[in-house]
Amino acid sequence: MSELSPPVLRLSHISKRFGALLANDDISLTLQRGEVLALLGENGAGKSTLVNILFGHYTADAGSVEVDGVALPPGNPRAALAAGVGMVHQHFTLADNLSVLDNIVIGTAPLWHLRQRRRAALARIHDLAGRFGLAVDPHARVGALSVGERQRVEIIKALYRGARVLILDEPTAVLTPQEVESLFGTLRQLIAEGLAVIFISHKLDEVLRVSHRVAVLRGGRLVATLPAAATSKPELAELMVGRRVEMPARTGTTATGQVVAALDRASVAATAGRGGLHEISLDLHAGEIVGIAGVSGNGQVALAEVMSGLAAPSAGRVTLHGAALPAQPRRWIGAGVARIPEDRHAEGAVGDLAVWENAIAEQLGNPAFVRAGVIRRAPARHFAHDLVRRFDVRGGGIDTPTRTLSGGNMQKLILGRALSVTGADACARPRLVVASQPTWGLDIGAVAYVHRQLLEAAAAGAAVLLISEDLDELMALSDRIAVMHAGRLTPARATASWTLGTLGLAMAGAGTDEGEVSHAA
Amino acid sequence: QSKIKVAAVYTVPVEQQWVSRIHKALNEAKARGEIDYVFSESVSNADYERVLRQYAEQGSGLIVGESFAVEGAARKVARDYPKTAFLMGSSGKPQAPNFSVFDNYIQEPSYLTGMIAGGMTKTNHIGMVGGYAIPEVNRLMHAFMEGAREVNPRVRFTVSFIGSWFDPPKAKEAAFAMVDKGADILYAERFGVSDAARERGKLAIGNVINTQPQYPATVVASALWNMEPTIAAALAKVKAGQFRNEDYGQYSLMKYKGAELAPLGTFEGKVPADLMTKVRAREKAILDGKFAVKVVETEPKSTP
Amino acid sequence: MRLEARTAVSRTALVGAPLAAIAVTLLICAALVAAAGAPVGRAYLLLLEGGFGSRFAWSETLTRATPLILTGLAVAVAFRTRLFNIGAEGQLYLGALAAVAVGGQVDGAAAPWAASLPTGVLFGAMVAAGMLAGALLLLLPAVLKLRLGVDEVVTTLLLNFIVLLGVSAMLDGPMKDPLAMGWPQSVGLVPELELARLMERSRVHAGLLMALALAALVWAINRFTVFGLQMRAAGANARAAAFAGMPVGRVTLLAAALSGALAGLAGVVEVAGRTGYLTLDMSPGYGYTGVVIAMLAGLHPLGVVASAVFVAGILVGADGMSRAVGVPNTIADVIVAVALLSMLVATMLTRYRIRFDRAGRVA
Amino acid sequence: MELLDIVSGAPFWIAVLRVATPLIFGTLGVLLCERAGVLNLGIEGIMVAGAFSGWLAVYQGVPLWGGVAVAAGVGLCLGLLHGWLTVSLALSQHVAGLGVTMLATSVSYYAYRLGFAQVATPPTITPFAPMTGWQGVPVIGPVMAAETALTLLALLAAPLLAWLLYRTPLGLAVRMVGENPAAAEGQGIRVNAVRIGAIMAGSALMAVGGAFLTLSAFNAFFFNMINGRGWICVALVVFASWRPGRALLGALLFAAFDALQLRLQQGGASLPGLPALPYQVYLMLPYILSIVALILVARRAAYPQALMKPYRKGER
Ligand SMILES: Nc1ncnc2c1ncn2[C@@H]1O[C@H](COP(=O)(O)OP(=O)(O)OP(=O)(O)O)[C@@H](O)[C@H]1O
Ligand SMILES: Nc1ncnc2c1ncn2[C@@H]1O[C@H](COP(=O)(O)OP(=O)(O)OP(=O)(O)O)[C@@H](O)[C@H]1O
Ligand SMILES: [Mg+2]
Ligand SMILES: [Mg+2]
Repeated sequence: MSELSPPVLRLSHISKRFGALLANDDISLTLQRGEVLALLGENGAGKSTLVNILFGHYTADAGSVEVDGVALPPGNPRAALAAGVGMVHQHFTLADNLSVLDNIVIGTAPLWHLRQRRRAALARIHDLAGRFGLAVDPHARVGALSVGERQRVEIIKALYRGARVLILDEPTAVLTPQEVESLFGTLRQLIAEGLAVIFISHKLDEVLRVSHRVAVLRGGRLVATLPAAATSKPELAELMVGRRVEMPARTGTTATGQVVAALDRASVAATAGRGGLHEISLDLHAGEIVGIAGVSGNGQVALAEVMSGLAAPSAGRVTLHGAALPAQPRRWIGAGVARIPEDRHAEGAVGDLAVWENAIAEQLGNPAFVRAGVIRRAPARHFAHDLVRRFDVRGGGIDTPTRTLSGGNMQKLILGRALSVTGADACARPRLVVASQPTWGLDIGAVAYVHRQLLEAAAAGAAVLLISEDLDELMALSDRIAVMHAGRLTPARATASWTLGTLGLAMAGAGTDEGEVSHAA
Repeated sequence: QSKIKVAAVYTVPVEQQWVSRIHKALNEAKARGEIDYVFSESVSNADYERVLRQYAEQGSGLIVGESFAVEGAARKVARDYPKTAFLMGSSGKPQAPNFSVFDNYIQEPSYLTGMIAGGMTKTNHIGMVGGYAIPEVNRLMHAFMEGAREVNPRVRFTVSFIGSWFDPPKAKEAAFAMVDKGADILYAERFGVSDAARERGKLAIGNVINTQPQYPATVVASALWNMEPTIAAALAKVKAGQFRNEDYGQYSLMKYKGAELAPLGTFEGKVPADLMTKVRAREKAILDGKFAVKVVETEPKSTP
Repeated sequence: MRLEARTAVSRTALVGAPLAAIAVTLLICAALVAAAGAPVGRAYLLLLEGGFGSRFAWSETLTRATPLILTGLAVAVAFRTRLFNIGAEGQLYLGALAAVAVGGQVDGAAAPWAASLPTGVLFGAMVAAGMLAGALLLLLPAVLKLRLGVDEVVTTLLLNFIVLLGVSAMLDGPMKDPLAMGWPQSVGLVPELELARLMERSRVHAGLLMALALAALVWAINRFTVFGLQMRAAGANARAAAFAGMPVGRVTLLAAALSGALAGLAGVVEVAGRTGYLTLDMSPGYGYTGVVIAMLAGLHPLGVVASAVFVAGILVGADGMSRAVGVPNTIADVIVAVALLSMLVATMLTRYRIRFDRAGRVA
Repeated sequence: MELLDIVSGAPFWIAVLRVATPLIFGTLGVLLCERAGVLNLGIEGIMVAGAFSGWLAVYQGVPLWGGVAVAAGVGLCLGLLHGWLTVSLALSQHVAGLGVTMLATSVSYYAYRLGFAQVATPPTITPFAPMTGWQGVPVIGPVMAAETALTLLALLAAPLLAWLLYRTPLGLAVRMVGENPAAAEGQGIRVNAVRIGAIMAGSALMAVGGAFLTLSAFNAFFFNMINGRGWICVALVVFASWRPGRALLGALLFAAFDALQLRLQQGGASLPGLPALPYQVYLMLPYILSIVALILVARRAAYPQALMKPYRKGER
């Protein structure tokens, strides 16, 4: 990579305003052939906005984008594609009901052509898959693919058009460690062939591993551009957040209390799109955090559903303080179970409701907020104000539609709501916290915040079930860890007895055979 | 002398057979310079009362309309404007002091067309397509069937209703289905039926209006409704200041030329002479008051 | 061309948009009026006068608005919960039929079982029956949607036809008024059950008060109650609502019942307030117009009242105008349709601005 | 048994095809719109406008196929209006559709009244003639010989649309914008252009369906003559799970029920096993069976994922 060669991509003085908010403020960047540029920043710093402008999804208010010295017309993805820019969006943009092939070839032939050259397309996809290690069945329906496979389809989509600049917006946020590895393998392959890559991620380790240069955004401004080799995690974190970030960690072993919740050979049938559970047994004690590791799709969703009161086990027992509860979320909430769902947009909050309405959504039976079916607005709004303050939910006030909150702030709202339910049966604090992937897509500051809340909940005597694919997170927070594979669960063992290696092996299926599970308790 | 201000309020468009007859009679009176004529068509049930009131307020001397589904409202308005003459198509009774009624009492020529149909059918099968089974339709159908039976006791009838006043394609389908079942003469209560008959080379009998000009080789005979006598009678009363609550129904009878068997026209000579003799005899008997066509208003059914 | 959300909506825009929409409507329809050779200025003056210009005009407009408020509310409630009820027309007719079944005369007097009841009780029973009938009719598509995923747009639409044919069969059969000379209409209501007139020599009846009260009630439900919150939540994101412990199925069914009941009540009110008996042509599409009204109102219950009066005024005024200047009376429907579309566009432009990108290409 | 007699005769199938023709056009039109992600409740009005404009053109001396073209052109314009409202301006698709229906219907009636103020009987034209040339063809000959060219066109339109949707880049683009407009945009498809184009083409099909009623099934224009046929098409598309082949099948099935209904009704008391039901019950039959059919297919129905979701560029 020569400093003198002209850049493939040049962003000059990009500014973009959303109403009152300046999402991008005079940002200028360049990208060289064969270079990986990491884009860092807190949630809402303006990363996605910038790359969306670059690709033509958004139209910048000012500034220009040049590819190979030629300016792109603004707001025109077709032009960007034609100039060799490929983009993998933060949220996948694939049509679930169409085949992989259809998703890839769409837009590559003029619309008025009467035939699709499917055979040639298949050959090309096959070739790309082989060259870059992106195995995927072109005839599969996208809706039936795993997250990792979809990611591969997205990358093939870009490569199929001969992209020379590839933008990856948080590609690793929902990938398993194995999938991340294979993605990085592909990336290395790509830059070897001369592609230039913009890579957005909140995971600083990854950033330092794959990128050549790092650009940090804060509040829409470019605050620094540094060579990856000359920086460190703490430095980057501080640049992003503007202050030092302390990652909280477990403070030694907590004395565990009585059993709060217990699964006894609980099974759940698999349904389309989610794996089942097979005779799972697990005890959760007051004051401890139990981590569940596993590659997604191995039954974590079913486990979270059972522990959130959304589904009943088809066999076996699930008890809370020794008693079984019906699968009604209301009853579980009332019994002091704080639930943090995996998908905050789909399950965690109703985007169209105001923040204060979402804040009390789990307590519509609570006489403090509701009398005779009528909402007592004053106490309810007071509660929401308090929640927003205590959990540092930023972005508008309590009357703004929840959908406009960034992911991190929405997560804080959900966390705050779950942890502040004062149950009907007079439990002032949650007794059980069920957290599924609580830090997906969050920036480092928000992650630290969520971790601190979970630790505090445990310290206050709650049992915490932490379902996560982030092994670092599990190792940092959990007292005990169990691994899920194919709907079965290993016994939960003290965190110290696991290593990243043994965890990985267990996640791949070793050690969860019938014999060991059956006497787990 | 000053013209009488006449307003008409119709619930359907003026092409609709029934209303077209009233519209025609009033237009003729207007052409003769007897009246000032204004009208509203397709007036919905919800608007009917208001439109009546507005015409009454504007000083109409005579208001003509069809109050079948808006009986209550129309009578209320009439009570509120006792100086205005109301002449309403209605199945009900006149109402003092100023609400008169009329109806399409053309069962007599219907009977006669029935005779012609009964005599002309070769398959002894007649098809009848109606919009809705309402009295105005039913009594004509019954008279027609009676007439056909008189000359041809073996004749069979297939009756169906299409549940719409304005769906000629559907009426046509119903008629086609009847032809497929063997009917060779169709009683055309709706637009579309004669069309089906023409396409299949069958015959049709017209009703209320004369559609023979459109279907010269198809429409054998029609039972015509002439509103002119009714309108003339009412106008005369209004002019004389003697309009009261009366039943003008009789003016739709053949005796008053309110109804007639349309001229055979293109079918002159094609209807067997002996049959026409019988028909003419019956016609005379009716005019002489020696024969009364029975009025039956129940829903007609296909013969088993 | 693309849309960009506005951050602040100015008050002038909020007031100006509907006015601009009305202006555009009048401009477009002026062409049609002129095409008929009528004087445009006078036509519009007459329209205004006929809809809002006199006591009589107001009484007619309000009479016409009464059922529209109720069907508009019915649609607003259902649409809020993302239950696309296009079947208010059918619910209205079934409600009317039920009202007649309960409050209809038998041999010129109240039915034997009802004769001994106090009028108030019988009235209550009649209203309840109508609302229940409407509610049950919408519950069918709602249950089909919840349990089997059957699209409710289509089922409610089809049910309109079925109900109308069913009513037709009833009016031809068991519920036919034997005194109606064979004409398919129901028996009349017991006279005591008819709604009181609000103004002398006019048709405005107490049904208007019922409609207004219900608009206020629905507004209060939406704004103050748990049920209102749950309806919005279930409509916006059923999964998240269920996760938070809301009984989504029950809420949807209750909303459906409320919506159907409101439309059913529209039928009751028309029979008891305006016609006195049921015929097949009683409603000039109140149910479908209800959709228009609810959307003009942005699904807001109080807005429903305003837009119902507005639409009713146009219908009434334009109808009279068409007669006075001699243009075809379908001009009323044209004006309402154009007004609806321009109002939709105008209100959208208060929330969004249209930007033409520098590329200039209209995508 | 009588039912068997009815169904086995050529006349029955002739009727079925004739009744089905406007429904086939309409259903394919709705299908195309919905495949692109837009509900088009404007259909009822667009069919009225097609019926009126096609008829008017022929009445003014334009040849029959010219009338069809005029109807299609009017459909294109109304489709453009609906597309502009629902796609460019992203307005509620239900309401825009009902608005288009109101507008197209009322303007058609208005224009008809202006042109034909004082008519006693509706003015007529000479409609399409049956394709008697088919007479000699075995099996389908006797049926097709009684139909007009528009029916043939309708029958051909279904496989043509299927081919377009599943075999051409344009069809893929239409399906893609109906499934995930953001994805289509990301692949360089101009989402709004494709959507509006699909709505226009679909609306043209609807209008031709309406024109069939005035140019082939009958020879004059009437108020209210579409009589709810458009709404039936909206139902048929769901029944068809958005597949052209099944749409054709659905329209034929509905038409078969309708044709059968007329014949059963006419059977009167003579039909063994069936009591003498009010005629309204027979008229209800096709609608009831439609709902039953919808219930049966509901589980399998694969909605275009973006149906009824407006796409605003640059907004999440
Ligand atoms: N479509 C939009 N409409 C309005 N405001 C927007 C829109 N997209 C982004 N913003 C604003 O721009 C800011 C930057 O958003 P952007 O999506 O670029 O953040 P990001 O850096 O990608 O965050 P994350 O790490 O969460 O993905 C946000 O805080 C938000 O206020
Ligand atoms: N419709 C909208 N109006 C206003 N702001 C929006 C809108 N949609 C998104 N935003 C803003 O865009 C920013 C980024 O949104 P985005 O959904 O990318 O958040 P995120 O943190 O990346 O969440 P996640 O990755 O968990 O989905 C947020 O700050 C949010 O305020
Ligand atoms: Mg982002
Ligand atoms: Mg994010």
